Amino acid sequence: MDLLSFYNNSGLAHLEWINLIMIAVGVIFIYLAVTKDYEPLLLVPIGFGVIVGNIPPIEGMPLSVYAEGSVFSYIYLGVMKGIYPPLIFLGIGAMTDFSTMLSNPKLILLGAAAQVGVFLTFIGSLFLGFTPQQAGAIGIIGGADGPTAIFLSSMLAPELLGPIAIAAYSYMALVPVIQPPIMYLFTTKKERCIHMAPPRQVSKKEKIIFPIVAFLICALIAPGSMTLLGMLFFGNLLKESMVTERLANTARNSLIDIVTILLGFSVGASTQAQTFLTGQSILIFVLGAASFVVATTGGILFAKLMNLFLKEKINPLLGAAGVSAVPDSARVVHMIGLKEDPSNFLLMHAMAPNVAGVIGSAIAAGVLWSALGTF
Amino acid sequence: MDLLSFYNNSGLAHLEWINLIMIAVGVIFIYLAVTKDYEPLLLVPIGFGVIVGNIPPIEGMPLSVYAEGSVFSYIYLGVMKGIYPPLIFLGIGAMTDFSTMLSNPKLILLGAAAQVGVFLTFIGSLFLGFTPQQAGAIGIIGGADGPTAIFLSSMLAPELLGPIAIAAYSYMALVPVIQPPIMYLFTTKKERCIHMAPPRQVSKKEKIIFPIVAFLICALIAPGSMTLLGMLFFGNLLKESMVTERLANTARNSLIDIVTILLGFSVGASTQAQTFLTGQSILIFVLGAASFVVATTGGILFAKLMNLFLKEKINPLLGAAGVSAVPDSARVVHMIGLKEDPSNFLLMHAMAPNVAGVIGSAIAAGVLWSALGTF
Amino acid sequence: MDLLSFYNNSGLAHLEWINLIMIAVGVIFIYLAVTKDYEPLLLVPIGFGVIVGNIPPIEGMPLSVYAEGSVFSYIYLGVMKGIYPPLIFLGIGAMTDFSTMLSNPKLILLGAAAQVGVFLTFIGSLFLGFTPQQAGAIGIIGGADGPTAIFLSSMLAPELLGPIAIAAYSYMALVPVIQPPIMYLFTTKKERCIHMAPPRQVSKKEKIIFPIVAFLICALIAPGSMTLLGMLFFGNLLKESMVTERLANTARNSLIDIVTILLGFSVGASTQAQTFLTGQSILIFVLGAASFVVATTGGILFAKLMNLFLKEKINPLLGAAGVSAVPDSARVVHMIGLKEDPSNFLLMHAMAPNVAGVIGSAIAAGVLWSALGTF
Amino acid sequence: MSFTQMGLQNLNQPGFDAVQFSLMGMGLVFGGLLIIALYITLLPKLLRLTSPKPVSTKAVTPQNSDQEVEILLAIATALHMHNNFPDGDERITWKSHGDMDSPWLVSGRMNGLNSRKLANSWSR
Amino acid sequence: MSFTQMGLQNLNQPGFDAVQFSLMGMGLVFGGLLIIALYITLLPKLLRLTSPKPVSTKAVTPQNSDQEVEILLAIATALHMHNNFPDGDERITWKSHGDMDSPWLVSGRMNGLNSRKLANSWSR
Amino acid sequence: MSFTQMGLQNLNQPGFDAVQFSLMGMGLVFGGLLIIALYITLLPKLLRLTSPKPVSTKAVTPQNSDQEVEILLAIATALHMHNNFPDGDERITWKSHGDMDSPWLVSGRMNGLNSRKLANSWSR
Ligand code: NA
Ligand code: NA
Ligand code: NA
Repeated sequence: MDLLSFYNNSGLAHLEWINLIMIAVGVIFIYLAVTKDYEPLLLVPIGFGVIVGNIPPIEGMPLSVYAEGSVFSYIYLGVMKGIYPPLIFLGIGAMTDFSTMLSNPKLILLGAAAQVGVFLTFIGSLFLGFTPQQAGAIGIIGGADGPTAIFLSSMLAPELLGPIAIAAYSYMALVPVIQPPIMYLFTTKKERCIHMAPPRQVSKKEKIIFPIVAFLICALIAPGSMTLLGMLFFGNLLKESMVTERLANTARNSLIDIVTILLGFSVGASTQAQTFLTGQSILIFVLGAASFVVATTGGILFAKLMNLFLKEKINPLLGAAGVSAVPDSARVVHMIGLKEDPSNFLLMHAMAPNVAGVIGSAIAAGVLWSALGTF
Repeated sequence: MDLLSFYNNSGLAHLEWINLIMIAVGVIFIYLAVTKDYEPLLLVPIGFGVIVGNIPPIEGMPLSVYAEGSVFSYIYLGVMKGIYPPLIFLGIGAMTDFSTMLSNPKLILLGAAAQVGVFLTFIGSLFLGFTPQQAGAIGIIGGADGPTAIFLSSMLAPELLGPIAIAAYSYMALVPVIQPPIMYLFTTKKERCIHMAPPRQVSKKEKIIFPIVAFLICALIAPGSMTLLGMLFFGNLLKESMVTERLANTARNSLIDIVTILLGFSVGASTQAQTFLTGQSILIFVLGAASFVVATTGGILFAKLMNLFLKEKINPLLGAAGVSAVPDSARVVHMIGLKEDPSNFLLMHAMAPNVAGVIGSAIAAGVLWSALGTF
Repeated sequence: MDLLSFYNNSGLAHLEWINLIMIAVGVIFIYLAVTKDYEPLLLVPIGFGVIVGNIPPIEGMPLSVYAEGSVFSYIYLGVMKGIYPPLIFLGIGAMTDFSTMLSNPKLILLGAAAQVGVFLTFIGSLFLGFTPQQAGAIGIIGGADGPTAIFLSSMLAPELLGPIAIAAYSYMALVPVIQPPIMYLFTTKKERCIHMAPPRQVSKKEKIIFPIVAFLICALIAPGSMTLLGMLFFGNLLKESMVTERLANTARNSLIDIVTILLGFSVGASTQAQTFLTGQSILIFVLGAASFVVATTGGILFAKLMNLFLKEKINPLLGAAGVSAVPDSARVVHMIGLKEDPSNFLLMHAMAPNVAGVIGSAIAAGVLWSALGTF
Repeated sequence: MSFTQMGLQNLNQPGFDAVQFSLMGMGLVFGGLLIIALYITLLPKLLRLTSPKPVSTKAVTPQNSDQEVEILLAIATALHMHNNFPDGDERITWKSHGDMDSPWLVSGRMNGLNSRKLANSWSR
Repeated sequence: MSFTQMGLQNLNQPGFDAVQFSLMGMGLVFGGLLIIALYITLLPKLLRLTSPKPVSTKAVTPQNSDQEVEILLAIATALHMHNNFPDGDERITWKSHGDMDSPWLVSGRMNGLNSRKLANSWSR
Repeated sequence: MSFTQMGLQNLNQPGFDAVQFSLMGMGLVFGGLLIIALYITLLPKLLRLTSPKPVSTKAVTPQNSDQEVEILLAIATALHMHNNFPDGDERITWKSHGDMDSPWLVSGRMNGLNSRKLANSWSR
């Protein structure tokens, strides 16, 4: 119990330079959130979590998310058991308005096309030597949907949950950086200037029936998507039924906020440098970036393909919104359209492939899970 | 991994017609909630839960509420362990105003009389061959209080929790259909027109002291009611103490909403047709209906009995509000009174037997639990 | 199943006079909260919990917080596992403004000085024959911070959690009674009249960087404080970053309210007279009182010591706010200053040592935990 | 995972052809969303079929007069409560969010209550 | 459960007479609510006994003047803060719901603080 | 614990000197808060060094005109939506608390969106 033992018990004694790197990463996350407004609701909790997770814990004390009986490990349980993502989907459902999608169903297919990123990355990961389960979990990064990625990783490859979650959220935050060059590369100025007709008005009845029928379709095709999509459409029904407004309100405010805080923080805190900074993690980040690029390209090219057959042309920028990353990729589409032609308002139209992309990713996750989880 | 195995993994391959029946039931629940406004806060979550619970899960995958390790099973834990009902009672306590009851204590006895439904159904269930534990859980349906019914079932007869919960909530929703004919049958037009004197004003002090003393009385008589009534009166104290307004506010908003969402959804999702659609379940529904009828009748007749001795007559319609089903049965009483005589306002008076009925059911549940739980 | 067995199953049959004493204590807590406004957010839940916890439970039934499988035991888990205190710190962080502290860093040292109460009580408890772990947990009562006391007790001496928690919260509530005489004893009228210069304005940047750097400093020095301070500073970052306002809002409203309700109630309900009313508990209360007195004195005297070296004198009353007990001890300082000189506004200045005291107690808890937890 | 295992052979393991699986997976995603798109396209037409137009215009007048009566009843209730329950803060439902409790709010609820049509027939 | 077991014999199992039990249970429910009803009837009378009326009228004037002083102090504090803490958003308590932070809110709290009577006597 | 064990010997158990430990503990508490105090004292000076003043005045004008353009764009978007999306309640983000959805709110968000500067360079 002398000065030396105090020092040995302190964090300073065990701090390695790789921890410092991770702490710097956490600070950068927070910096990007604060100054660039990149997905702050995710980057701030994750960033601070990364800082906390890289303070060297004292041996034998329940401090880190991996230490049995620690408070952080109880919070992390919701990540490991896959409980947080469906609750976040409940809240997202309670705040999502599917009207634009309902008024222009063609745009849904763009949300399907962007999922090509998922399966190409799956194949790429297999090629690089990951197990099929790991490859599936890595592929879903291309779904551009944090909760879906966390959910599938926790089921298929919990050992990769940290890097996959961080990669998914990082790229979602970087959507305004990643997508524009691809969008300029694959579209002509004339295409970017295509205006979309204002959508028709959607009736109350359609909105109420939609979540029920859409759930039945998705769940019967891919029961593995039942957990995520069940909650998403349940939340949406709470919103659209009009008679459960107070439940929808709580789901999209307190409930999703509480879960977001706990999920972001504990995912961040799971990135201890000693286990996180590996060649595998770097590979996952590379694959994730590729996945985003492929997904964006897939969406855009599919829009151009559809235009070959359609009389009323689709602005191919909308294809980029098919990757999910709600609502950031829709915003990026809107801004690019606006810069090209200040009277071209794409935001609402982009929301259709955007939410369709969420559904598409969840179906893809369900397919991967049911095929690989029972392998 | 060919098309056939994909099909075999899909929900379509395993969907049976009894699942379709249950899905139709879920849709009807939602339809009644949306178009008739019958208890929408319960019927919408339960209805959507029923739909989700009847998608055939993939063998070996943690999907349903009964599959170990599934997200839905974690949500369902709060039902199985009896945790949600007391939390709902906390919120109800924080939104209940006991003033009318405090200003007219005679009406409390109507809330006691209606509990005769509980015990008669208990005897009926025993007669039909249910075990004493099962009979107790079925009897409490007559308490017309969803959380109480779920709580007692989870403690005494978890194997019947699904049908008991659905029966309790269904009949609570159908109170505006079930009660009026009975009310017309057992009352004369003259009785229905009896006006009640406006109640005296209740002092702040009485309101603060009430939850403490009422809890002590109930818990010392029937300690088994401690869990539910402890929370109910705790919530009420948070409300009435005036110094914990923010806690009361959270208890009756975010907290009760979150628990209502999770409870309703997971109770619904526990009704897989394969285990739910049995002769037992149908019997439970029949017994539950009988229980509601007996309880309503008991309340009304007891009011008429009291009138034999009272100078200031009670409107016997108020007896029907003694079954609980807060606040719907009080509303029904009010509407019947109003139709008979447009100047007869019974709503506030009906709240007294209504909340007394909640306390009465909880005491009954405590008595049944302590006698049968340690049998 | 006759009348006698009913009576034997009732609470009346098993009620002892020591239960009645505890029930009276619970009523007094509520009375103090309602009439004197002493920490009502804590005393009302704890008080009602004490009443509930002293209803004699039925043998063999899962009713009390100590009975396996009871609802109250599940709620109490958050106390036993130390989960609630960090969540409360998250909310406190999201509502604390560190500006005054940032604008007058000298005052931070007062928050350190008051922690002398912690270590003196630790030595006193050891002297009286408590084990080192128990002594550490008792000492932290002097930190005047309920969540910190509960957290450390749950880690070091769960067997004393009840009395320590009750002592900590009681004395926090009694701060307006305990502190003034000490403040008058150790200060002259002239000292009490010292005015403080208005603090400089703190920039947004400083406020955002502060929680990150302060966390790193504290956690590297005493990793044992990582759990509590990680959450405190995380909450503060959510507040100050400006881009996560909705998360901060939920953390400081619904989330902290829900946890406060559950923590207060279940801590109260853990005080069954049969195990609570012991000589040990009384000793803990005496030590706790001493600890508060020492801490207050320590803060005041250290302020006077600093004044020997400072040109711009500190009002030594501010030292009393160093004990934490946020924000009550700051309020007491303000009121004493105001009574002495109606133009002397100390409230904002007192918030600096007040929040520094919270950080100081958490560091002290971390030091005690890491030294004694791995003993 | 190790890089020594890198290679095309990973894509075709015994009993698992990754490329074929991916094509099928992609197909399912497309299929699911396509069916949803078709359903969305058809629904409005279906809804138009099931709800014949004339009904809505016919229903307007009686409902209106019905509503008027109910509004009058609701106002009466509200005034009654305002006069006889000076406390004014009885909660009779937990449907509203927030904590406003005025007689007028109660009136709103009464109205909603009436519109339930009160179990169809006994009431007259 | 099976229907072969249906019958009156179920109501009287060894050591458990269902009818007697039900009567007792019903009695307990009635008993509990009856005691509550009696207590409610008696409480107002009890409260009237313990708090003699004259006190309340007597207490009005001093409390009022007390309150006046406190309101003045609170306003003074509020103004002081408004002038010297341009940030204006210091939170000094967590009692309020919602996120309004104006000097006037602080003033309200100060007022509440004073009304705690500040530990009875030292402060005179 | 029992009182028979009371005594000074408890303070100096083998391998654990309570007084020395307490002094060190107290030192750590002081040390930690002292470092924080020092850091707080130094930070403003550091911040002043890293952000040279002239920049801020220079930056004002372009940003303003930038902002004007963005506000105009935002208003245009808002009007567009108001005219073409009669539903008016599309949610395009979940950043706001509360449930107000007017075209003007959307306009506010558009504005915020523009201020992200949209990935630096492709956009011109
Ligand atoms: Na996607
Ligand atoms: Na009842
Ligand atoms: Na302290």
